[in-house]
Formats: sequence, structure tokens, C-alpha cells
Amino acid sequence: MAEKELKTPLLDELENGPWPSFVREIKKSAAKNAMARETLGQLERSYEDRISHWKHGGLVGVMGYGGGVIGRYSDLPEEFPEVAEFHTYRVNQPSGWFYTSEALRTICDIWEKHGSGLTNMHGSTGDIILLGSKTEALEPCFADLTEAGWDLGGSGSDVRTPSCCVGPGRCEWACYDTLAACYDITQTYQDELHRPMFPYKYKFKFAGCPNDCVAAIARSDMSIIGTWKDSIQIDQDEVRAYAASGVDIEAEVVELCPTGCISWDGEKLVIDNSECVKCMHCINVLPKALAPGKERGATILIGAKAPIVGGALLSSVFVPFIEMEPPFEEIKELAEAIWDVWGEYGKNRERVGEFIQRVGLGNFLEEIGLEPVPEMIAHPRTNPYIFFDEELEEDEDE
Amino acid sequence: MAEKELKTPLLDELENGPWPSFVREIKKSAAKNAMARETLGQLERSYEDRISHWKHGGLVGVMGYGGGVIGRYSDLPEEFPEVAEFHTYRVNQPSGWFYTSEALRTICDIWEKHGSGLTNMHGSTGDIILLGSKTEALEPCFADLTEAGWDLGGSGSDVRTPSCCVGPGRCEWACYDTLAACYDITQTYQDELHRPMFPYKYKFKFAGCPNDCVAAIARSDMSIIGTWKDSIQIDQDEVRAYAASGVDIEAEVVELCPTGCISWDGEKLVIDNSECVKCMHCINVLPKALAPGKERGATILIGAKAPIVGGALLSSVFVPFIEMEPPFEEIKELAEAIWDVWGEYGKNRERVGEFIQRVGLGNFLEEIGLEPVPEMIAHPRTNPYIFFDEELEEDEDE
Amino acid sequence: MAVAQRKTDIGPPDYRQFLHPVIKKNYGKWKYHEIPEPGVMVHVAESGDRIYTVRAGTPRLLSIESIRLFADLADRYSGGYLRWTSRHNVEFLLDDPKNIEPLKKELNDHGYPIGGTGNSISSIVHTQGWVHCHSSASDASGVVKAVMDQLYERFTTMDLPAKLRVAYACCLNMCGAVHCSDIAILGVHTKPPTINHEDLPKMCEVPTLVSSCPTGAIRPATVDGKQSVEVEDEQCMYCGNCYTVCPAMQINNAESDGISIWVGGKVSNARTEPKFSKLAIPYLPNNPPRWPEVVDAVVNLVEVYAKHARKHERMGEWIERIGWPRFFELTGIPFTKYHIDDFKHAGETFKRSTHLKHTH
Amino acid sequence: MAVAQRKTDIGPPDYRQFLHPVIKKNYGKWKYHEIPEPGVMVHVAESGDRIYTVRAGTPRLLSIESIRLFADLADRYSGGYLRWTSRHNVEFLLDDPKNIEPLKKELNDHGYPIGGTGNSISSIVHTQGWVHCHSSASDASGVVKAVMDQLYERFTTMDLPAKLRVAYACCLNMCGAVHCSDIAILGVHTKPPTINHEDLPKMCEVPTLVSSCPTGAIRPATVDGKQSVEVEDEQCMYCGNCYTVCPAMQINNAESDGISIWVGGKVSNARTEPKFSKLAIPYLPNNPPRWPEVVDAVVNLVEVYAKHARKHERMGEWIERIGWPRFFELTGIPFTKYHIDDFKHAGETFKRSTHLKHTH
Ligand code: SRM
Ligand code: SRM
Ligand code: SRM
Ligand code: SRM
Ligand code: SF4
Ligand code: SF4
Ligand code: SF4
Ligand code: SF4
Ligand code: SF4
Ligand code: SF4
Ligand code: SF4
Ligand code: SF4
Repeated sequence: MAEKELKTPLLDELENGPWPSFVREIKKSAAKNAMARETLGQLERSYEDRISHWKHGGLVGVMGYGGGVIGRYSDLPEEFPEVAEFHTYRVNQPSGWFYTSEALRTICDIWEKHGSGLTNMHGSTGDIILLGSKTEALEPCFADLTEAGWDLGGSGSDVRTPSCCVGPGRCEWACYDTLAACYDITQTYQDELHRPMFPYKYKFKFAGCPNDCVAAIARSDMSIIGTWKDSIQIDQDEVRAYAASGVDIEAEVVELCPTGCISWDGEKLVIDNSECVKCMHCINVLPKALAPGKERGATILIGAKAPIVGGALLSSVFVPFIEMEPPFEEIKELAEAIWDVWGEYGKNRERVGEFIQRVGLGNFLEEIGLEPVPEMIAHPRTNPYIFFDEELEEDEDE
Repeated sequence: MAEKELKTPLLDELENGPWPSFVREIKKSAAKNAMARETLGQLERSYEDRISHWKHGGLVGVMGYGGGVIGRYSDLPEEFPEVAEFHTYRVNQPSGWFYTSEALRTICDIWEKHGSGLTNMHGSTGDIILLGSKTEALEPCFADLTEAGWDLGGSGSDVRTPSCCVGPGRCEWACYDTLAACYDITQTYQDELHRPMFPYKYKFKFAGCPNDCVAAIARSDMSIIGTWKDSIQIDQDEVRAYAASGVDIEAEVVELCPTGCISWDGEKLVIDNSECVKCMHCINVLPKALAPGKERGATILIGAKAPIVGGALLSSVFVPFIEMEPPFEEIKELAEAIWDVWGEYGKNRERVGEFIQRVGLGNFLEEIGLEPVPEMIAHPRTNPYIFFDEELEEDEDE
Repeated sequence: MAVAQRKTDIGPPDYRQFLHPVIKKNYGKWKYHEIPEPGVMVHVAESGDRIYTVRAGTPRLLSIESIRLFADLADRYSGGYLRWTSRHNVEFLLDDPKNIEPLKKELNDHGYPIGGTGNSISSIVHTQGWVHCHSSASDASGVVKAVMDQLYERFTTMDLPAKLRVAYACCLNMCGAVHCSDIAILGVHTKPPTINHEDLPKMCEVPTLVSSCPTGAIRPATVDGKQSVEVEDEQCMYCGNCYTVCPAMQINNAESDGISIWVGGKVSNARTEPKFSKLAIPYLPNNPPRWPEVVDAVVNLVEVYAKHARKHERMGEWIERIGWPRFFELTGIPFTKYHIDDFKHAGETFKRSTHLKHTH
Repeated sequence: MAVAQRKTDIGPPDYRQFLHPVIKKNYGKWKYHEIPEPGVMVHVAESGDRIYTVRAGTPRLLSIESIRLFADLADRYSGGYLRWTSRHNVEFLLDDPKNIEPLKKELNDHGYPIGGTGNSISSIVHTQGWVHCHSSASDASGVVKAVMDQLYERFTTMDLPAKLRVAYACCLNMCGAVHCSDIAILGVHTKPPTINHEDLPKMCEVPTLVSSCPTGAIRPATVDGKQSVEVEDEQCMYCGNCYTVCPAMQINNAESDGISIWVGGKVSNARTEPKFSKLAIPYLPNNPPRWPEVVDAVVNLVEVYAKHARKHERMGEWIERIGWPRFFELTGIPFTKYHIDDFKHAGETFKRSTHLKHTH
């Protein structure tokens, strides 16, 4: 089959049009690599049949690791023997997806040697995805990767590859060092990352400010989102310059502040910082004039996940404000406390956000040893179904 | 015991203070009536013991009716034999709680003859509550009531006594005739009101406008709330008069409009009625200047209830706009269609709001024969768990 | 057992016979209203006719003696026409404004205060309590009387930011609109039911009883050879639903019953959508005859609200503007794990954004 | 089986070795940024230093040939320094603004468009589809390519009211942030799984399988004498969770798999709190290679939004302002019963007020 000329009329359609074409990418590799060629062939079949031709992965991986490789098999192995086994590696990306050309070439060379030559830059979790490896290639490829300084990321019921926004690397709004925090946490939890031992996956994401450029609040069991406590820094000259240049400060800034805490008299922008909820909007619109305050740190939120199976969750506030200095001890203490409780009482395939809903946030906090604070909730309960402790402490509510 | 002098030191405390005292009320009747006196005695015991001394009611009522009487027995019958049986009648109030002195005296006379002389004017559902009757008095009291033109209201799993706001009787904002609608529905459903045959209770409440002075949206399975479709009527002279008299139109009206659809230049109030959500606020603040539009009717909402047992519900939109003319056929058709479906599939003690949540509003609408409209929802579903019909009609979504 | 002559299903009397002639004439043709003073309203019809309303507070629990008094007052001042409101205030409907003052004076002399209009605290909607109900965790009328004695001036004046609706219910059945009130006072049981295994088999059906429990805390069990049930204490949140369906599940408990306080609900659609009340204070002790802890808590809430809210801002609207953290700060109410929802849709109440005011 | 020399648990390389010298020097000391043109940014440090970014779109699925190309371009124009963004665009980090134009030209010549900054549509975050995943209801890269071909100009310009984030996922597992995107395209199965009773007993544990179903649609059953399961079709909503835990529960179906469209989600805390995406179109057919129905639907949504939203208003913020009824009206999308939630917290999505715009 690999010999026959490969006809892909349906996929060829997708070489047209202005947007860069993944088909062209596959063909680039296919020119030299049989696995890539058969990927194309099988994909064309999927386009004809309107169905995936991949089967479930079995347990494949590298020795000593429980995660980092996603097993995959073709359901047309006779026709496409080269991709009969077609596993992916999740290679842990560097913080912030920063590279040098040299680093990239190293990865390309290794992947040319051991795999299909196809990648995802990057997977949704953040990894470098090396797409399509045979089982026999796994160990040698892994050896070459680690030799060159690269390691695998997570998969299965483990810590998943943490990721972070560009942060202090290039952003003026980073309220803490996202790159350092992401790297430190990744290194600290190598064991938890490589050896699944949780009820289900556990994702960390680090965003430098409430803009959340890494979608932490939507996709991570532990979302660490930068913020500040004190007053927004204002350069009044620059505000006036924006106004002069045509920005309608009233309509674009004042009226869109969610708490209505900004006023502008044409000369001076005044912010009632005690009402500000640190949403970033005014700063976003006037980057030269405004900046987050100086007393910076992060809000820790927990429990985000996709809908399977109880419904999607956004993370919810766990620690309203925390200082973020290396070695990030509080984050680690919190994460480990969570793993202890969830590890003991969590059900199989129950994300921590679901677990908390099941056992009750109040009870969970007691187990973790955190005080409940009203910042954790949108509003207090509306239903009267309170589980009172054995002994009611009356004066608790005086 | 009824002979002994009655000491009520705890309750006597509640004769002090400026607010009218229910203890004084009980004493007024107790002066002439032994049941009232023992009510006071048993209540004093509850104040001492910090617990109710009433027991569950059994099945008591008047012949042919299944509702309208709440049975009640003392758990201290030896001590308080006069209130050993202490049932209440729910007497159906007239629409809007309008009375003449004569009508009231008739009720008082009947109640002097047959009961404790104590009442609630009125019960939370709206009835005149005659508080405390012996079992043997039920039939004669009922005979006298009906003879005088009064009938019982609902209790148990039936239509409950409908109630309504004062509406066109005294309110300039009534968008339909709440008094007439309430009366008509009550008369039409005498059978459903008196003979429980539903899975659970079913309450109607009629409010003339979105101010909802009868709390329909919070407390009725079918909430009929007046509204309008066209433009708010404005008398600009009166707006200016309010402004002149010191009302801050900008702060009190414009800025508090939930959709921001009002503007005021000091001379003229302009409302973008296509954005207005008919919340009433501007009209409430400027009653002389503004009034609901002329194309009036009601929004029908369904399913409100208290928290037992699945959690409280507010009613939700069922028909966004309906004209409200006698004989209120649409309301009746809807109510009956609901009773059919809920009556057939509802579980025991399952309110219609809970039932709809269980079977799905979409399915419920299909059963009732109503088209789904986006006004029924706050927003479309966020979870992807769609139960598709057998055959997907593709063009449905073109 | 002939039903013969006996009348049934006649329904309530036709309200039209009870309408004041001015109302009949101007029915549905009202133009506007004014509230010249607390408790007094004038509604002006398109015809120019006016109807004056004098509103008085009552304890709701009325002796027929008092109703007769109202009837007499109506005869003397309002042509015999009167009504009650949806919050059990009595309203006299007058066509002659000269009758307002004498009527007010008589009502006041008899102890019925004039007020409850506009931005006031109107009467507390409430329930039966120990006067009539079997499941009440506290009395209703007594708590209401104690609270209103302290809020009296809020009834007779109108200088709150907006209407403030207080409601009381004596158990979780919440007979009223406690679940949507600016301030709700709610009797709560805080211990699982005590089971009378003697009576249970006689009085109740076990399957119905088992299925009545929203948390599945009740299980069938054989006790002393009889078919009965047992309650998994850990799972019980004391709703009393089992007691409603089975008298042998005694939920009342003199030691542990008490009162909780809820805030920020509303019913009207004015400005913001209707809202549920939210938990402010999970538990206060049951302290008859004057429930001082409850009275203090309510007065504190009213005063903090009165001081901080903006004009036209209902309790819940004010709290949403300032945020719950500040609400707890300003009122001095401690935040506890009980405030965090852990019932069915608990997760919906968690704060799922970084919109926080970090100020302390 | 000695692990000996083999390195493990070394973690990713230290990012610091990959930072451009200007970044290293000004790390954490950035003052402000500007976007002089689509796809080009300049970040100015407190020191006055500047770093220029040129951002190019990619298909995410990259051949090592293309990565080597990027490496070459980086060597020639950005000192060898580059990064990827969280939406798989590639960014070259330049200290010399003179290199911007030639770099742009070369990228364009190789077919990689410059843009994705500011109020544009950046690259579509997506998943594996038929390229690698077993549970995909549709391809990922193909749909994305077809859609982006039509939205190309929205990538290279910045004249939308705000950022517009599009995401794609090929099944309900939603690998990405589809559940919080301005526009989400989601592959859906619409029929219950087909059970391979032959393989099931060999491959899967029945209890795990039964408990994997969120609606309890799966029950143990004996088929042809073998221990297997059956699915109550009425209760299945095709989530595919059973297929994830058991390959014998084939969920893919060439006839009935298709695509749904969701709108109005967001992640940032800017102005409004993060929001979930909501259902816009329940089902469109799977039509490779160009999915015209899906492309049209997305383009329509973008155009209606672009025309009606106010400046800085994200899709969801716009819809909340105008209300869902008007959204359906403006987009011409029919409202069906599928839009009404009927899953767990369904009731929370009902309209529980009379805040309605009655205009037609
Ligand atoms: C490769 C990747 C998609 C991609 O093309 O980028 C991916 C691919 C798969 N995901 Fe995912 N997920 C990927 C990121 C995500 C994300 C996004 C994220 O991590 O930020 C999510 C949503 C966030 C979350 O975790 O909730 C995500 C939510 C899921 C879920 C649903 C989990 C849930 O709790 O709802 C599953 C189902 C499962 O775990 O069984 C899943 C399962 C899978 C499996 C393993 C399929 C399965 O059922 O076994 C997919 C393997 C596909 C393949 O053949 O390669 N994947 N998955 C992403 C990982 C790449 C990387 O390491 O960088
Ligand atoms: C008398 C009254 C309270 C009052 O003092 O005003 C009342 C009294 C009782 N209600 Fe109620 N309810 C009364 C209005 C309400 C209301 C308000 C309303 O109708 O507007 C509600 C909330 C709205 C609603 O229907 O949800 C209400 C929600 C309940 C519930 C909870 C129902 C639920 O679905 O959540 C129960 C429990 C039950 O039905 O078993 C209940 C049950 C009861 C019972 C029958 C107690 C029981 O468990 O059997 C009470 C009898 C007390 C007694 O001894 O007189 N009562 N009950 C009200 C009826 C007077 C009247 O006819 O005018
Ligand atoms: C008499 C009564 C209707 C009845 O049929 O009995 C009534 C009568 C009026 N209401 Fe009401 N409302 C009455 C109960 C209610 C209720 C129901 C309740 O309290 O349980 C509500 C909903 C409360 C809530 O949202 O929780 C209610 C919410 C309103 C509102 C909206 C207030 C707001 O801003 O949220 C207005 C408008 C206003 O006052 O500005 C209003 C306005 C009015 C007006 C001004 C209407 C008019 O033009 O005549 C009437 C005099 C109001 C006053 O007292 O200041 N009425 N009003 C009820 C008097 C109760 C009492 O004795 O205190
Ligand atoms: C490079 C990147 C971070 C990274 O580490 O890779 C990034 C970088 C910047 N983001 Fe972002 N954002 C990046 C993904 C995101 C995401 C995540 C996503 O799209 O999945 C979000 C959340 C999106 C959402 O809410 O759904 C995001 C929400 C924002 C916002 C808030 C926008 C809003 O009004 O809601 C801003 C502020 C603004 O642009 O006004 C922002 C602003 C910025 C600034 C201006 C920050 C700065 O001062 O440098 C950067 C250039 C923005 C631009 O492209 O116009 N960035 N930004 C990501 C580029 C993605 C891409 O290639 O297109
Ligand atoms: S999340 Fe904030 S700090 Fe990080 S890149 Fe985005 S805007 Fe900058
Ligand atoms: S950050 Fe947001 S809340 Fe704070 S002042 Fe700016 S716009 Fe307002
Ligand atoms: S609900 Fe409306 S119409 Fe009825 S009394 Fe209240 S304000 Fe008037
Ligand atoms: S009724 Fe409400 S929404 Fe309509 S214009 Fe008046 S304040 Fe605005
Ligand atoms: S609230 Fe509870 S205790 Fe009070 S009257 Fe209603 S059912 Fe009885
Ligand atoms: S009180 Fe409520 S939760 Fe407790 S056992 Fe009875 S029904 Fe169940
Ligand atoms: S979304 Fe579903 S089909 Fe697509 S990669 Fe993720 S698990 Fe596979
Ligand atoms: S597809 Fe989902 S709902 Fe259907 S049987 Fe499988 S797990 Fe259950």
C-alpha cells in the first residue's frame, strides 16, 4: 500500500484557501516519512467514511512512567501498516513556550529519527505533542529526549503538564512571575506528573493577571491568577494623551467599569480603589496610563473542568490573595493538602471540583484547614438545608 | 382548668410595646370564649416549654369537600379540653380582600357562634382563617357560612385559594383586571379547589403589573403578572414638574434603569422602548408622569414554590404575553393542559415546577402543545447533554 | 346521608358588591397616586375623583371584637368600605379627606398604628407558630411582635432607602415569601427527628416515609420486631419533611430549635430581577417571650442597610453592589461554613471569577 | 530490568536559557505595549528598551520541516528567539524593528499569515479529530481550516468590537476551552453507542462501565449467555463517557455524528465575570472536506456580532445586553426545545422574572 500512489482528493481540497493548511504540513513530512504518508491516507479514508479510524489506546508508555504517552492504534492496520501503532508523546514544554532555534532543531532531529515528523505546537494542555510513534520507538525516543534535556508531561490520573502565560517575560501586567512559578511547580512535582496516583487528572495553570491569557479559570483544577491589593497606578498625563488622541474615556472606560468606581472630568481620572474588583478593563484600554497596583500576588481558584461528566465548572475562589514568591510554599502546601483529602475520599474519575461539590466546600475547607471567607462565594446559600454540627456554638453568630 | 384563674406571665410581656399585640387580641376573645382562653393557656405552655403543643391533624373536613379545613389537636387535651380539637377553616376571601362592614359582621357573628372568635386576616395564601373549631362544629358552621354566601378555600393537593393584588380597584398600574380574573378562575375551578385530585397543591396568583404586590412570582404555581407591549406613556410636563420639585431624574431614574434605555436632557425624557424590559422602576418613581403602555396584558409564569423538598423556585416564563380578557380562556386552557400532563405523570407531592425540571421544559412544552420561545429562558443550555429526537431535522437549524 | 339543601361550591362572594362607589365608578381608570404622609394615600382617577386610603398595621391574628371595631370605624368614616392588603394591613377607603384625621386618631387610640406605605417597613408577613401549627420551630406571632416593637418607627415613617419587606416563617415549609424577602426570619430545627417506634407502624406507611426524605437519610428498619425506620443522622438536615408525612417522626426539640436570619430577597421586578433571600445568620436561640437575640440581629440589619444603601436600593441590590464580603464586614456577622451552600446546586453559588475587592 | 543510566524526572528545560537578552534584562520590568499594526506588538520596558513581536498563524499541526523553517527565520531576524502563544500562534521576538517587514514578508510567502492581535479573531484552539483521536465526532483540523479560510481577514485585521475567541473540540470531552469561548464548534454524537457484545466481556469491567454513565442509562445484561450490558436508549445523551472507559461501546456513527455551535463564553475577568458558552445551533451535518453548513453558521455569527456589538463588548456581553430573544432574531437561528436545558441544574437557566422586551 505504501507503494501505491496516494490519492487524497478530499484532503487536497483543504490545501486551497488562504489559511495555512494542515494537509500541506502532513504532506511536507509525507514526502520523506512513511508514517506521515499513511496518516494522510487514513485521514482521507476518514473524510470519505466520516468516521475516525483510530482505536482506543492500550497501556503503552516508557518504563517507570505511567503517563506522557497516549496509545493509539489504527482500525485499518492492513491498509495502513505504518500507522498500525500511532502513539503520541506529550513532551513537557518550557515555561511560556519560549524556545531558541537550536532547541527546536534538537527536537525536530529527534523526531525525524523516531517518529512521523508530525507535531502539535502545542497540545491544548500546553505540551509539545509528537504525533505518531510506534511502540518499539518509545524507549529510544525517550532516551534521546531526556539526553537532550527534555522530559515527558502528564497524562492519565496525574498532575498534568502545568502551563502559564508569557507573564513577566513580555507583559507589563504580570502580577507575579508566572514562568518561575510554573517551572518550580513542574519540577517539584515530577513524581506526581509521571506516575498517576490520583483519582483523576489535576491541572495547574498560571496566569499573570485577571485577563487570564492561559484560560486557567476554565481549564485547571488549580488556577493561579495574578492580582493586586492596593490602588491602580495612574499616569494622568497619559490619560489626557489618550483622551486627546480620540479615546472616549467616558464611554470606553468609565461606563464599562463593572463597579462604576471610575470618574473622569476631562482632566483627571479618579478610581475608588476600594470598590474596584481588579477586572483589568480600564488598564487594558489605557495601557500606557494605568497599571496594576504595587502590592501584587495572586488569587488561587480551584476546580475547573470540562463537562464530562457532571457538567463543566469554572474554578472558584479558594484563597483570595496570596503572595507569590519562590519557593511558592503556600501553593505547594495547598496542593498537597488537597491531594491528601481528594486522594483519600475522591472517587475514580472524579475531578477535584466535582469532589468539592459532592462533599461540600465547607467540609472540604475544614479538612484542608482553611478558614471559610465570604470571598469564596458568589452569595451565601439560599436553601435552608444546613447540616449543623453536633454542638451549635451560639456565640459564633453574635 | 377552664375554671382556674389563667396566669400567662410570659405572654403578658407581649402586651407591652407599641406594636399591636396578638396577645391582647386573644384576650379580647378569651373574655367571652373558653376556646380562646385555653388557646392562651396552651400558648403560655409553649412559651414555657419552647415547643409547639399541637399535634398533626387527622382527616377532618366538611362533607363532600376534601380541603378547606386543617385538622389540629392539642397534645395536652386533659389540661386544655376546650382546644383538644382546634381545627381551622380556610374561608375563601373576596378578590382583593375588599369588604363592607356588613360582610365582616356576618362572618364575625357566625364565628362567634361556632368557634373561638379568633381569626387570621388573612392567611398567607389569602384566605380568611377562622382559627379553632371543634369537629362537631364543622358542619353547622359551614352551613351558616354558605348560607351567608361564603365558601371554603383550598387545602391539600388541590387548587389553592387564588389571590390577587388590588389591581384596577385602586391602582393606576393594573395592566389587566386582576380582581375579575381571580374571581373568574376561582369560580370556574370550584371542583378542583374543593376536591384534591392533583399530585400536590396548585396555586394561582394575579398581580396587575411587574411590581407584583401579591408576590405571585415567589409563591404561585401559576403567576399571572400584568405587563404591556408598546411604549411607556410619558407626560413631559409632569416629568419636568418632578425635576423642578427636586427629583434627581438622572440619578433616580436614568441610572437605575436596568437596560440603560432612558435619557434625560433636563427637558425631555426619552425612552427606547424596544430595549425596555418593563421593570416598572421609572414609572414607580414618577407615577404622575409615566404610565404603562396601552397594549396591555400579562406574562404567564409557572412553577414557584417554597423550598420543600427540592429547593425553592421562582416561577419561570411560560407565555411571554397574553391578552387578559374575560372569560380568560387561554389561562384556563393552559391550566387544564398542565393539570392533564402533571396529573398523569407527576409524582405524589411533586409541585409542577419540580415536575417540569424533572421531565425537562422542552418535553413538557411538547406535551402541552406550546412552542418553545427564547423568552422562556435566561440563557440557552451550557451543557452539551442534548437528548436528540430519533430523526434529526437538519433544516430545523438552517 | 343526603346532601340535599346544603349549598356547596358557591365560591367566594362577588367582590363587586364590596367596592366603594368611587372605586366602582373609576374602576380601572386611575391616573396616579400620592402618599401625602405615612399610611395615607390618595389615588386620583382620570375623572378627577379621589379615593383616600388610610392604612393601619394589625397583628394579623384578630379577635372578632377587633374586626367589629374596624367595621364600626368603616361605617363612621369610609361609608362602610374597607379592605386588607397582601401584608395583612387593614385599609379604609374614604371619599372625604376630612375623615382622615379622626379615623387615624381612633385607630391609634385603639393601638393600631398608621403607616406601612412607601419606603417603610410594612407588617411582617408570617405564619401560625405555636398558636396553631404542629411543626413550628418557634412561635410566629411572638417573634413578630417583639421585632415590630423595635421597628415601630420604621412602620410609621418612610425614610428608608426603599421598601423593606420582612417575613417570618416558623419552619422550612416557609408558608409565605420568606424565601424572597429583604429580611427573613426563619424557625429552624437543628436535630434529626426522634422516632416513636411504637406509633410509627400504626400511623405511617414506611415507603412513603422513606421517599419523603430529600437526602435519603431514612431507611426501613425493624425495631423491637416491628416494621419501622431509622435515620442516618449524618445525612439529616432537619427539614421536617418526614414529620409532615408521619407524625411519629417528632422533629420539634425544645433544646435545639432556633431561628435563622436571611437577607436580600425580593419579589418585584423593579430594576433588578426577583431574588432569593440568602443566609445571614445560621442560628440564634429560641428565647421567648421576647427573642432578644433575634430582635437585635434584625434591628442591626435594618440600621446598617438604612445607613449605607442608596436611594431606591432594596436590601439585596445594596448587598450586590457592595459585595457579600463587605456585607459581613459592615454588619459584623461572622462568616461560617454554614453560609456556604452544600445542597444540590451548591456549586452555582461559588465565586467563579477573580472579581474581588482586596482591601484589608 | 535495570533503569541505570537512563534519565528520568528531569522536567522541562529551564525557560531562562530561551529568553531573548532584551527580555532577560527587562524581565518583569515592562511599562506598556502598543500594537502598531495587526500581528505586530512592541513592548516598552521601564529602561526604555523595546522588544518587538511578530505573530503568525499556524495550523498547529506542524511538520518538523516547518518548525525548522521557523528556526531559520528566527536565526535570521530575531537572534534565534521565538515562542508560541497559548493559541498556537508562533511569535518572533525582535530587538530590531528593521527586521519586522522582511520577516513578515517571508512568513507570508510561506503561507503563515500575520495577525491575531487586538480585536481580531486569533487562531482557533482545537483538538485532534480524525488525525489522532478515537472518539472524535468529526475532524478537528479540517473544520478549523475551512472556517479560518473564511475568517482570514478577521485574523489579519483588528476591527472587531473586541477579541473574538473561537474554539473547536471534536467530542464532549472538550479538550480545550470550548465551554468558555465566544464561538465554540463542537463535534457531537447523536445516537447511543453500539455495543459489541463479543468484545465487551473481554475488554471491560461491567461495574465500572455501568457507573461511567452520567444518566444511568447502562444496565448489566446477559447477552447470548455472556455478561454484557444494555443501554436504555431514551436515557442516553451520547456523551461517549462509556466509550472512553470501554472500547466495546462504539459511539462513533458516520450517519448521525455532526457538529453543534455554541456562543457567548469568555475566560477573562475583564468587565464581566468569565462565562460559559451557550448553545446556538444544536446540530449541523458532518460534511467534509469543507463543512459548508458549519462555515456559514460561524461566519453569520461573526458578521451579526461585528455589526451590532458595541466597542469592547465580547460576544457574550453583547448578547446579554440585547437579550437572547433578540440574538435568535438577529442571527436568524431557530429556537428549539434543544436550547432549553434539561440536564442537572436545568431550572437555573429558566427565565425567572418578567424582564422581557415585548416588541413584535
Ligand atoms: C491532546 C489533547 C487535545 C489536543 O489536541 O490538544 C487531548 C486529547 C485527549 N483528551 Fe483531553 N486533551 C487535551 C487537553 C484537554 C483539555 C485542555 C487543557 O488541558 O487545558 C481539556 C479540558 C480541561 C479539563 O481538563 O477539564 C481536556 C479534557 C478532556 C476530558 C474531559 C475531562 C473532564 O474532566 O471533563 C477527557 C476525558 C477523559 O479524561 O477521559 C479527555 C481525554 C482525552 C483523550 C485522552 C481521549 C480519551 O478519551 O482517552 C484524548 C487523546 C487524544 C489523542 O488521541 O491524542 N480530555 N483535554 C490535549 C492534551 C495535549 C497536551 O498535553 O498539551
Ligand atoms: C395557614 C398557612 C400559614 C399562615 O399562617 O398563613 C399555612 C399553614 C400550613 N402550611 Fe403552608 N400555609 C400557608 C401558606 C403557604 C404559602 C404561601 C402562599 O400560599 O402564598 C406557602 C409558600 C408557597 C408555596 O406554596 O410553595 C406554603 C408552603 C407550605 C409548604 C411547602 C410547600 C412546598 O412545595 O415547598 C408546606 C408543606 C406541605 O405541603 O406539606 C405547607 C404546609 C402547611 C401546613 C398544612 C402544615 C403541614 O405540614 O401540614 C400548615 C398548617 C398550619 C396550621 O396549623 O394552620 N405549607 N404555605 C397559610 C395558608 C393560609 C391561607 O390559606 O391563606
Ligand atoms: C396594597 C398593596 C397591594 C394589595 O393588593 O394589597 C400594594 C399597593 C401598592 N404598591 Fe405594592 N402593594 C402591596 C404589596 C407589595 C408587595 C408584596 C409584599 O410585600 O409581600 C410587593 C413586592 C415586594 C418585594 O419586591 O419584595 C410590592 C412592591 C411594590 C413596588 C416595588 C418596590 C421595589 O422597588 O422593589 C412598588 C413601587 C414603589 O413603591 O415604588 C409598589 C407600589 C405600590 C402602590 C404605590 C401602587 C399604586 O399605585 O397604588 C401601592 C401603594 C404602595 C405603598 O404601600 O406604598 N409595590 N408591593 C400591598 C400592600 C402591602 C402592605 O400592606 O404593605
Ligand atoms: C500571547 C498571549 C499570552 C501567551 O502567553 O501566549 C496573550 C498576550 C496578550 N494578551 Fe491575552 N494573550 C493570549 C491569550 C489570551 C487568552 C486565552 C485564549 O484566548 O485562549 C485570553 C482570554 C480570552 C477570553 O476571555 O476568552 C486573553 C485575554 C486578554 C485580554 C482580555 C480581553 C477581553 O476584553 O476580554 C486582554 C486585554 C486586551 O486585549 O484588551 C489581553 C491582552 C493581552 C496583551 C495585550 C498583554 C500585554 O500587555 O502584553 C498581550 C497581547 C494581546 C494581543 O494579542 O492583542 N488578553 N488573552 C496569548 C495570545 C493568544 C493568541 O495567540 O492569540
Ligand atoms: S494573563 Fe495578564 S500577565 Fe499574563 S500575558 Fe495575559 S495580560 Fe499579561
Ligand atoms: S480594574 Fe475594572 S473594576 Fe477596577 S477600576 Fe478598572 S474597570 Fe473598574
Ligand atoms: S401589582 Fe401593580 S397593579 Fe397590582 S397593586 Fe401592585 S403596583 Fe398596582
Ligand atoms: S420600565 Fe424599567 S426598563 Fe423600562 S424604561 Fe423604565 S426603568 Fe427602564
Ligand atoms: S411555616 Fe411551618 S410551622 Fe409555620 S405554619 Fe407553615 S408549616 Fe406550620
Ligand atoms: S428531617 Fe428531613 S432530612 Fe431529616 S430525616 Fe426527616 S426528611 Fe430526612
Ligand atoms: S475533544 Fe474528544 S475527540 Fe477531540 S481530542 Fe479530545 S477526547 Fe479526542
Ligand atoms: S453515551 Fe453517555 S449517556 Fe449514552 S450510554 Fe454512554 S455514558 Fe451513558
